[in-house]
Amino acid sequence: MNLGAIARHRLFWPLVALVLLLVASALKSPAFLEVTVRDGHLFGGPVDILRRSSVLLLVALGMTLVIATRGIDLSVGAVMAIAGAVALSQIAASPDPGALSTVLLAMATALAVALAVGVFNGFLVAVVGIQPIVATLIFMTAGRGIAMLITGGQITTVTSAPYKTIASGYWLGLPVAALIAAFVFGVTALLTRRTALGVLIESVGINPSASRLAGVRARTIIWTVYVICAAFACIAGFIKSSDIMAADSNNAGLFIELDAILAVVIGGTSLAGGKFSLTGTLVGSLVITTLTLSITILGIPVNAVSLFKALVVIAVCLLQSPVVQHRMRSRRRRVAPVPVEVPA
Amino acid sequence: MTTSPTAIPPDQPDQPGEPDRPDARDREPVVAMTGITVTFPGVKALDGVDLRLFPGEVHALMGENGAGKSTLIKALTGVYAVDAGTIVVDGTARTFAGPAQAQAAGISTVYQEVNLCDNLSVAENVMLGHEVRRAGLVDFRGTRRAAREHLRALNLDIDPASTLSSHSLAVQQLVAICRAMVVDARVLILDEPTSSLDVDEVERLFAVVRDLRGRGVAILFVSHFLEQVYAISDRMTVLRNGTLVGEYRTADLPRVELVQKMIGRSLEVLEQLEEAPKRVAAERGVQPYVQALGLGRKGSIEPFDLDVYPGEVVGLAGLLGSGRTELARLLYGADRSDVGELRVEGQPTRLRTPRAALARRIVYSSESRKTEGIIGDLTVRENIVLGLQAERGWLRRIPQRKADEVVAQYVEQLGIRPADPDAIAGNLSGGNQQKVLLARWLATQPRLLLLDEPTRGIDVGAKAEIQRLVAELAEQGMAVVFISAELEEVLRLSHRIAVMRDRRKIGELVNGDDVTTDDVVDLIASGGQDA
Amino acid sequence: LGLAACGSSGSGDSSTDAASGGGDSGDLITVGFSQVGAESGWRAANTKSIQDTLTKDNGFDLKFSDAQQKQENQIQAIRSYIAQGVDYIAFSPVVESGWDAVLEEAKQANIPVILTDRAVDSEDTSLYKTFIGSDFVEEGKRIGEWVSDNLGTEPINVVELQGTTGSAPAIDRKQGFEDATKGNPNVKIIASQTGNFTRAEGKTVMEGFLQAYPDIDVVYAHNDDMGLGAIEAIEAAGKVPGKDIKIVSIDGVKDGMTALSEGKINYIVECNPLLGPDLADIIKTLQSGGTVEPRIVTHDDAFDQAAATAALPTRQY
Amino acid sequence: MLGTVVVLAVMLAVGGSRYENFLTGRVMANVLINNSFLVVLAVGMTFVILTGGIDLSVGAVVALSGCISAWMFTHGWSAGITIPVCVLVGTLVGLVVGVMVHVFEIQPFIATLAAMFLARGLCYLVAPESIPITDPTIVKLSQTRWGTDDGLVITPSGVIALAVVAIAFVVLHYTRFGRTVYAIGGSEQSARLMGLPVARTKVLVYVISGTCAGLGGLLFAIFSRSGYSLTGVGMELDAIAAVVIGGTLLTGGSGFVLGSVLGVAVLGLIQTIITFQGTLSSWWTKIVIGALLLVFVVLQRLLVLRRR
Ligand SMILES: Nc1ncnc2c1ncn2[C@@H]1O[C@H](COP(=O)(O)OP(=O)(O)OP(=O)(O)O)[C@@H](O)[C@H]1O
Ligand SMILES: Nc1ncnc2c1ncn2[C@@H]1O[C@H](COP(=O)(O)OP(=O)(O)OP(=O)(O)O)[C@@H](O)[C@H]1O
Ligand SMILES: [Mg+2]
Ligand SMILES: [Mg+2]
Repeated sequence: MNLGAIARHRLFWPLVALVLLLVASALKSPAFLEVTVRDGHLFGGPVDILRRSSVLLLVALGMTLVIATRGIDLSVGAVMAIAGAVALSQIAASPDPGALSTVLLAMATALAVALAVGVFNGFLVAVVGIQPIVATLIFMTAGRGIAMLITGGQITTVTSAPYKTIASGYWLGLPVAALIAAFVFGVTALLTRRTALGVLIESVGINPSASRLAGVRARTIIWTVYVICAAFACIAGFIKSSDIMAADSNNAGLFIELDAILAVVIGGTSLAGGKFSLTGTLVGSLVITTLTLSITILGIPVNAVSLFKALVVIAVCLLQSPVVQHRMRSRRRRVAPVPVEVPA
Repeated sequence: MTTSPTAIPPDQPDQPGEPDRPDARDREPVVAMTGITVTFPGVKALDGVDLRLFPGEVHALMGENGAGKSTLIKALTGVYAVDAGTIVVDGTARTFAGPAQAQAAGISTVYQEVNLCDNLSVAENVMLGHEVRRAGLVDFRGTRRAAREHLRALNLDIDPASTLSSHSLAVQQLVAICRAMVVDARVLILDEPTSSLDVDEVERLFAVVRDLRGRGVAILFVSHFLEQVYAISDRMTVLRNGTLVGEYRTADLPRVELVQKMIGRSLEVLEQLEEAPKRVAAERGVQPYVQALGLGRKGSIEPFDLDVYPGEVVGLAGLLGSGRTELARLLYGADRSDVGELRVEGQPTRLRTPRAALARRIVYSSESRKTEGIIGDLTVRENIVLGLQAERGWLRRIPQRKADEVVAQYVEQLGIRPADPDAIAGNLSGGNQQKVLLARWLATQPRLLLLDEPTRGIDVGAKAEIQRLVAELAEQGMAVVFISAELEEVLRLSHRIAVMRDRRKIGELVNGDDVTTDDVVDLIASGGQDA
Repeated sequence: LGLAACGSSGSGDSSTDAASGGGDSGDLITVGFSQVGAESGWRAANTKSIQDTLTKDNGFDLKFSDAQQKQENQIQAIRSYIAQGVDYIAFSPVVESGWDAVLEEAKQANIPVILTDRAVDSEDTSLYKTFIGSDFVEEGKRIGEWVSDNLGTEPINVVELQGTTGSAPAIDRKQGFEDATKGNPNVKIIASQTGNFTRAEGKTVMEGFLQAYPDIDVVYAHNDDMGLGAIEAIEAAGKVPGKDIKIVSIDGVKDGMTALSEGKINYIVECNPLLGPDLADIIKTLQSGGTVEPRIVTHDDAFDQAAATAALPTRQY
Repeated sequence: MLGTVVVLAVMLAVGGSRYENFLTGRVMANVLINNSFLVVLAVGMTFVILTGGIDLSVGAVVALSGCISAWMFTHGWSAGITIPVCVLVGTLVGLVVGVMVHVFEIQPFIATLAAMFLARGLCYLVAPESIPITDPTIVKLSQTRWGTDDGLVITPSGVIALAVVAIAFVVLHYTRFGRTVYAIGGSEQSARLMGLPVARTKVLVYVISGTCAGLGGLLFAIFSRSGYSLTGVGMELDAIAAVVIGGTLLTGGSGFVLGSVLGVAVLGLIQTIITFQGTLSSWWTKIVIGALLLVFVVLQRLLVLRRR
């Protein structure tokens, strides 16, 4: 592959941004890129990024599928809060918070609740026919209320070794959180690319009415992606609450939906639905996580954090845009963009 | 006459100096495109093509599906940028940045796929950008009045205030044509305007076109109906595979030669086309595959009875908006019936979704391939196996090998071009998209095939191919419902013809050698009293 | 509108009367309270204290609303209280400025206003009766002084976990700390980043600090939650919070106090959320025609590890 | 939009029967007064959503415009200069977004999200702390009340908001530009092939939304007499919700600006009901907002289906 072709790849600029952020961080703090072995675990900046990006990646994976069907799910943050609240309040109330069985039971309950939220969202979108952004806005607001209801508005703190493992543990020298995310990523990739689910999701996203006429169960598929999205958000909620060993209903996953959508789009999936790229989402998640981390490492002044974030995002988006991509090709040509049809 | 299938015959384009119409010689072409080349990633859609349009002339642009006709039009109107070549309008070289600029230069275009906004009213679609205004503000009453007049010119008596989406595709096509006439254009481009119109509408359109020609407008006309081309055009340019074959005066080019130039093959295909596909009499007495008993849907179609037997082709005849599409959609479960009963192989069945119909081996190929057929961003392969896949469910993916086999078979059989399973379906030419859609349904090996305008926008060769295919499938025992605006085609293929009018089935004819289009037209006109 | 209710209500120490009087709402003092939100455990405790004190049994009819951290909601709520004709309005402003207009409306309607927890910057102090709450600058100062006196005996590197950017507590606590440590050349703030007052972000930012600065001695967290997040980060990096890296913070919520008594935090300045009783007292005083100080600073303790262990069993929040 | 009206009426009836002083002129007037900035935002948002786009930057632009005006006032600029500037700040952000969306073909969601970060970032630079506004013009504007003694009043902000609605209505329905907005929402490709000025319209739509956000920022500054960098967090969602509740389709091409005004009224009423209830804890507040929203959109949806 020649250099030009690489530069034209959809993920080229996000990857460049990723590398630049890493290099800048490493220049500021030379130890940053070192990976060392300590107590049999890997330590260091890159490992840290992997561990930290797990939450965003999980949420963004679900979001990718939802977006591929032309939807959007604003309730992911609330689902994370609910997951943490249900799991931790159950663990806190149990006589033996440290027992594996307690933790598993609590997680199962939380997952059930999260799935119920997903079913609810999917029902509103696929059956009642409410526009996704509003349908999920309902749970974005109410869900956090429910989470706070469960914890009584307090931050529920627990001490439970098995639960702590989720975010802080290591297995085979790698962070458990990253392994969970990698596992879910793998499962999603298998599910969408080894079965026909992926192509059916895309077809529903590109042209819902044609898909229906082609015999695709559009409604079921749309419903399913919201459930999957809620399930992934729930797992992300476990990691987030395990990270601080507390259920912070008000703040867990606050505004993560925006980061997730950003990750999905930087990864090359269009918000208009259709073709999606899980690898792209992975790269997008890494970019955003690294961006957040580098803010601290580079010592960006507090008042300029938002500006810094905006400039990086704008730079990546501009460079990635079809127009700039065209400009950079040696052979320039103007083709009217093929707009995605939106039936009214 | 023998020419190799690949090489372009060295025809001499006629000399522009030669007088064809009395006053053409002293006129400069209003549009002259020379050496136009347009490439898409991986495809050279046009390669050094010339086109000249003269005022007061109808110029036909001919070629097979995918020959590059639409691309040439889009290159002219600035939708696509050209890689090479020049466009001269009124003696000055121009490059349009988009349709808006082309329009400003007096070039008005009706593109192949209906490109209107179906959320707006008919009046607005006709008048957008040219609304009647008073004190800077849009005067809706005046706009509607103006729109109604333009619609009348095409004999289209619809309420200008109704939303566009409430009308059938054919009406939408007429509205699109209307829109192109609103501007006082000096060049009018019509890319397959007649593909879903019936005889009357076409006549009406031609009357308008002749009138415009008389007023000195240059008209570019694309159609796969040879009769129409011969009826209206003065001159034609033939394209093949993105290259120019030549420019001819219509009068000088017999049909046989034209087809030969278009497809670069001998006369075989044309002969096939002329020859009626064999209709094998249905084995009556067998149970009908599908039986509709008083099936209907309020506001869309009155209750009707219809039997379709295996091995039988049932044609649906009727004028625009007579409810043929609605009937087919009820049989497919695309719309839910609210009265009556549907029996599949004698079993009362309720089809709530297309998927349920699919499970009973009933399939429907929609007339509007753009909104209800092709999944634009998916590949040809994915589009073709979509029906099969939907039937199998999401879990059991069709193995790559099987998919490739199926796709290869139909790409070959239907002559889908480019023959690349990984091409994005939305980028195919209109006719080829139609073939892909057909392939999708044939691949599911249905028992009942509902075809709504399957030959819309398909070139002569492919059309013959499809007709033969339908006859063949029926012979093998498939039940087919065939809808087409082209009455001859319906007559040629069907064993039985159900006649529709005003959303009602008014009668049925058993087809035979003695049945002619006039019989059908009479039946429609009489409203079924004598049926 | 509000006058009639004022005139008719009972005098002085009416709490016992009201309790026995039961449901007669004429005797109850209607108080509209607009809370900022429920953004932290501290805030939840604050809300609970107010809801538990201004009860019917104590002679109050509390109208509570949560502004979800939006000033527009709060202004809307106050306008609504005026329309409803409550006797008193109390609120914790989301932000310092921008209250003059609505407070003037309250003043015109003769409804006395009491500010809790956070101040407003109106020049016209007649717009509200009193402001009761902690002094954020003072809190920062007390932390700064403790750090300067106890840890600043040798050169130390301090990292600061700031509250939500632009919020008054974040600005004041930063200010107070800087003022107090200015004179001590040993105390050096090497980095400062916002952790949005949350545990999760506190941890995230602290992880970044630990990557970027190998030689951190002290963490100054603007609230306990961020301090608790920092503890997690420090432990994950294999260091001992409270020893290898000292932690000081503000608030004194239960989790914070527990961590303090366990030695993971070194010093906490309390920011007392239990404003309910004080608020009730002020209203009773005003109701009986008395006057109150325009600024009432709540009593805030400060705890080191020993004091925390002693205080923990009796902590209410 | 009929659905919106019906549900709104139901809400008023229920509120009136449950709470004393609910159905008073003062309360109803407050719904407009307290939400005038949201009305203006929703109007701008309606333009964008009608073309099938979305604008997430408006909340942050409100903050930016407020911060800049507060900053300018404290630095001695006069109202005559400050007021236009803070509206034009919105216009500028809208222009940047429009160019990103149209010229660079960045998806509106992302372009406006970036603009949101950018505007918010600029806020922190301009006004790290909240700045009170004491300018006499602004004070005057915020204090003026026209109307009856029983509270049925209107403020200059309310008048501005209503004027914006009226202008938007005329522009959307009676100008070529407005009709092009609808056409683009129906099908952008068709609109382009029909020779409509798609480019100009798309950019202009974001400019309008930005300008409305700038104006909204001014109204918010009048409303709160301060500039604060954290103002309007999540306000874009309120505006979007109002537009959608008002019956506009997010896919574009269908909707009315008056519907959006009703949408704002619904959100305002939900908030009013909650304060009148007065017993909801913080979490129940969130749950009730969600539940009311749910009831509302489902009812509305059912009404639409019934009419089919
Ligand atoms: N946007 C595009 N991207 C890639 N290929 C394209 C695009 N548009 C057209 N093509 C290709 O260019 C060729 C010419 O297509 P065009 O639509 O001009 O054919 P046509 O002569 O109009 O055929 P039809 O009669 O079927 O309408 C086809 O092979 C088509 O696949
Ligand atoms: N010439 C016309 N004047 C008024 N309305 C029309 C006309 N043609 C079609 N319509 C409307 O279009 C709608 C769709 O009809 P339908 O799709 O069933 O037609 P069809 O028989 O399939 O014909 P075709 O597919 O050729 O348009 C009908 O509701 C009808 O009212
Ligand atoms: Mg074509
Ligand atoms: Mg039809």
